[in-house]
Amino acid sequence: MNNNSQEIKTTQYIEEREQTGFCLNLDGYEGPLDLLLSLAKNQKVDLKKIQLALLADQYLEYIKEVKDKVKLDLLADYLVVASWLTFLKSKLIIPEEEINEDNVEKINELLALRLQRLEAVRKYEDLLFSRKKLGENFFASGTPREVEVIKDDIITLDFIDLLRSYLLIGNKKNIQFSLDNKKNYLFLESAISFIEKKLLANKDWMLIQDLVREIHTKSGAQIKSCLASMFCGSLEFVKSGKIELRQSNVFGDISLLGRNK
Amino acid sequence: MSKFIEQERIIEALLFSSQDPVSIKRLVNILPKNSEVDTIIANLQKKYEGRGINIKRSGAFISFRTAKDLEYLFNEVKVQKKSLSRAARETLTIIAYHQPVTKLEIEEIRGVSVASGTIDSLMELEWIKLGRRKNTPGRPLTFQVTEKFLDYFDLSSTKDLPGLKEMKDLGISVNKVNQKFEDG
Amino acid sequence: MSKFIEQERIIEALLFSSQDPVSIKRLVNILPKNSEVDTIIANLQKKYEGRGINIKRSGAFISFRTAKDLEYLFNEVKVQKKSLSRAARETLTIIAYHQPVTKLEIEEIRGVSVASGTIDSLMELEWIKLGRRKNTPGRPLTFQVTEKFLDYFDLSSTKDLPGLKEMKDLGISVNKVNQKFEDG
Repeated sequence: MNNNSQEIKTTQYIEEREQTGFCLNLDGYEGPLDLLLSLAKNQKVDLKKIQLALLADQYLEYIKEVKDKVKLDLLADYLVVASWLTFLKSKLIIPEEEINEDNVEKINELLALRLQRLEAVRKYEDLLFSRKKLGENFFASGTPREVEVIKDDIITLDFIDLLRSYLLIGNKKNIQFSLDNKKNYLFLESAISFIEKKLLANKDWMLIQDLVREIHTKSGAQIKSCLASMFCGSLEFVKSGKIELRQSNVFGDISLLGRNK
Repeated sequence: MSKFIEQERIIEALLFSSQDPVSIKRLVNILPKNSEVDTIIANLQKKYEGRGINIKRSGAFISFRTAKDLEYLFNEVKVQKKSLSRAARETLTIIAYHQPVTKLEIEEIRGVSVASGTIDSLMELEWIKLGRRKNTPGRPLTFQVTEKFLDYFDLSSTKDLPGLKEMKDLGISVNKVNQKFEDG
Repeated sequence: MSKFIEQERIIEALLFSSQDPVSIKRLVNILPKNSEVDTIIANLQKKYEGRGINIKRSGAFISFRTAKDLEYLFNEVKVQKKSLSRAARETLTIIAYHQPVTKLEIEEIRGVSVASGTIDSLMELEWIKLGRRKNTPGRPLTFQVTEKFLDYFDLSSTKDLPGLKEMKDLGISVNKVNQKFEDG
C-alpha cells in the first residue's frame, strides 16, 4: 500500500511537470536536491543506477528555462548545483585515460545516496503522517479535573523557557543586557606581541593552553578571551609563515612552533 | 468474559472521551439494536466498583468519575503546581546565566528585591546552592546552580546554555512571550 | 484480586483526570515508597487490553486513550489538524528518525536551508525540543522529538518508527559528497 501511494505521488509529480512544462516556478521545489530527485525519478530506474550525465542535462535545461522567471536569490542555490553538474559532466566526457574514473564513480554514488536519502525521508514522512493520531483516531480523557492537574509545571520547563524568561526581564526594564559576562578582554594586539616574544625565546613546540594560562595570569583578562585572541594571533603568524600550528584531532591540543631562523 | 464485551467497550470509550455525562438515550442510539442497555451499564458499574475510576449514574445520564476516596491526590497536585513562581524562574535564569552571582546583582537585573522565599524554594529543589564569596567589599555570598539543575535540563555545564544569537540562528523566536509565563 | 490494587487505583484516577500523559517519575513520587511501578503499569496495561480505553506508554509517560478501532464512534468530534507545510513535515521526520540531529544535518539531507518558521511551528506544537550539544566543532545544539510527538502519533518510542533501520543505514552525513564536488 505504501509503495502504491509512493507511486501515485510520483506520477502526480510527473504529470504536474508535464502539464506546466517549464513554466513551473522553482518555488514548487524544495531546493535543488528536490528538483534533482524528481528528475531522477523520470529516468524510471533504481536511484542507485541513475545516469549522472543525463540527469545533469535535464537539470541544466530546466534551469535555463526558468532562470528568467524566478527571483535571483532563489536561483542561487540552483546555480551552484548547476555548476557542480556542469563540472562533473565535463569530467565524464573527457577521454577516459585522462580522468580518474574512480572519482567520477564515487561522485555518482554519493549523489545517488543523497537522492535515496531524500526519497526515504519522503516515504517515511508519508508513513508517519498516515498513522493513527491523537484527537483524530483516538482520544484523550474528556473530563480532566477542574484544577489543571498533572504536568508538574516545573518538569515542562526547558532552557528555551529559561532564555525567554530572561529576555522578559530585559523587556520589562526596557534595557538591553548581554548574556556574556563582559569583563576584561585581551586585545588581539597584546596577544600578537606576546606570541612574538615567545617565538624568539623558544624553539620547541608550545601548547597554546600554556601560553593562554600565562597571559591570563599576567593580564587578568578572561580566559576565554585570552584563548580567542591567542588563537587569532597565531593565525596571523601562520599567514605570514612565521609559525606552524598543529592539532592532531578534533578538540585536541593545539600547539605552535616558530619557524623563523 | 462478558458476552456484552463490545457494548461495554463502546460505552467505556464514549464516557471516557466526553466532557459531560452521556445520556442513556444516546447510548441506546449508538449501541446495536436490542442491546440490553440497562443490564450492560449495571455490569460495567460493578466492574469498575472499587477501582480508581467509577461509573456514576445520575438519572438518565452516566459518566466516569475518579473514586471519591482518591480526592487527596488532586489536592497535593494543586500545591505542587504552585512551586515555581515567575520570580523563582527569573531568579533561576539569572543565576544560571551569570553564576556566580550575588543577591544584590540578581536584584539589580530584576529591578526588584528577591524575596527570601524565592531563594528558599530554589534551594529546596536543590537547583541552586551557595558559591564562593565574592572579592568585593563585604565579601557577599554568591549563588550558583547545582549538578541537579544541569541534570534536569540535560546540560553538561552552564556553558552549554544556549545564547540569544544561537537561538536565532536555529530559527527559534525567543521574543515571543511564552504562554506559560503570562500567568506567573 | 491484584495485590497492587491500591496503586492501580491511584494510577487509574491520575490518568483519567489528565488529558496529557502522566510522567512515570510523577507516579513514583505519588505512589507508596518502593512500589514496583513498572510491574504495576504492565499489569494495568494488560487489564485494559481489549477494553474501550487502553493504557499507552510513550517514552517515560503513560496515559489512557480510547481504543483505536472505536474511532468510528467519534466521527463528529474529529478535529482535522491544520496541515503542516511540506518543509515542516520533512524536518519533523528527519528529527524523529535521526535524533539528536543538528540544524546543519537537517539541511544537508533536505538540500535546502531550514526556514525559521519551520522550527518555530514544530516547537509551538511541542513536537520537537532542543537536545544536548553535539561533540563536534562548534558544539552545535541538536533537536529531538518530544513525548507529545510520540503521544500524538501513537508511538511508544522512536524505536517504533517504521523503517528506522533503513533510514539509519542511509546515514546523515553528506559532507563527503560536498567535498568531492568541491575538490573535483
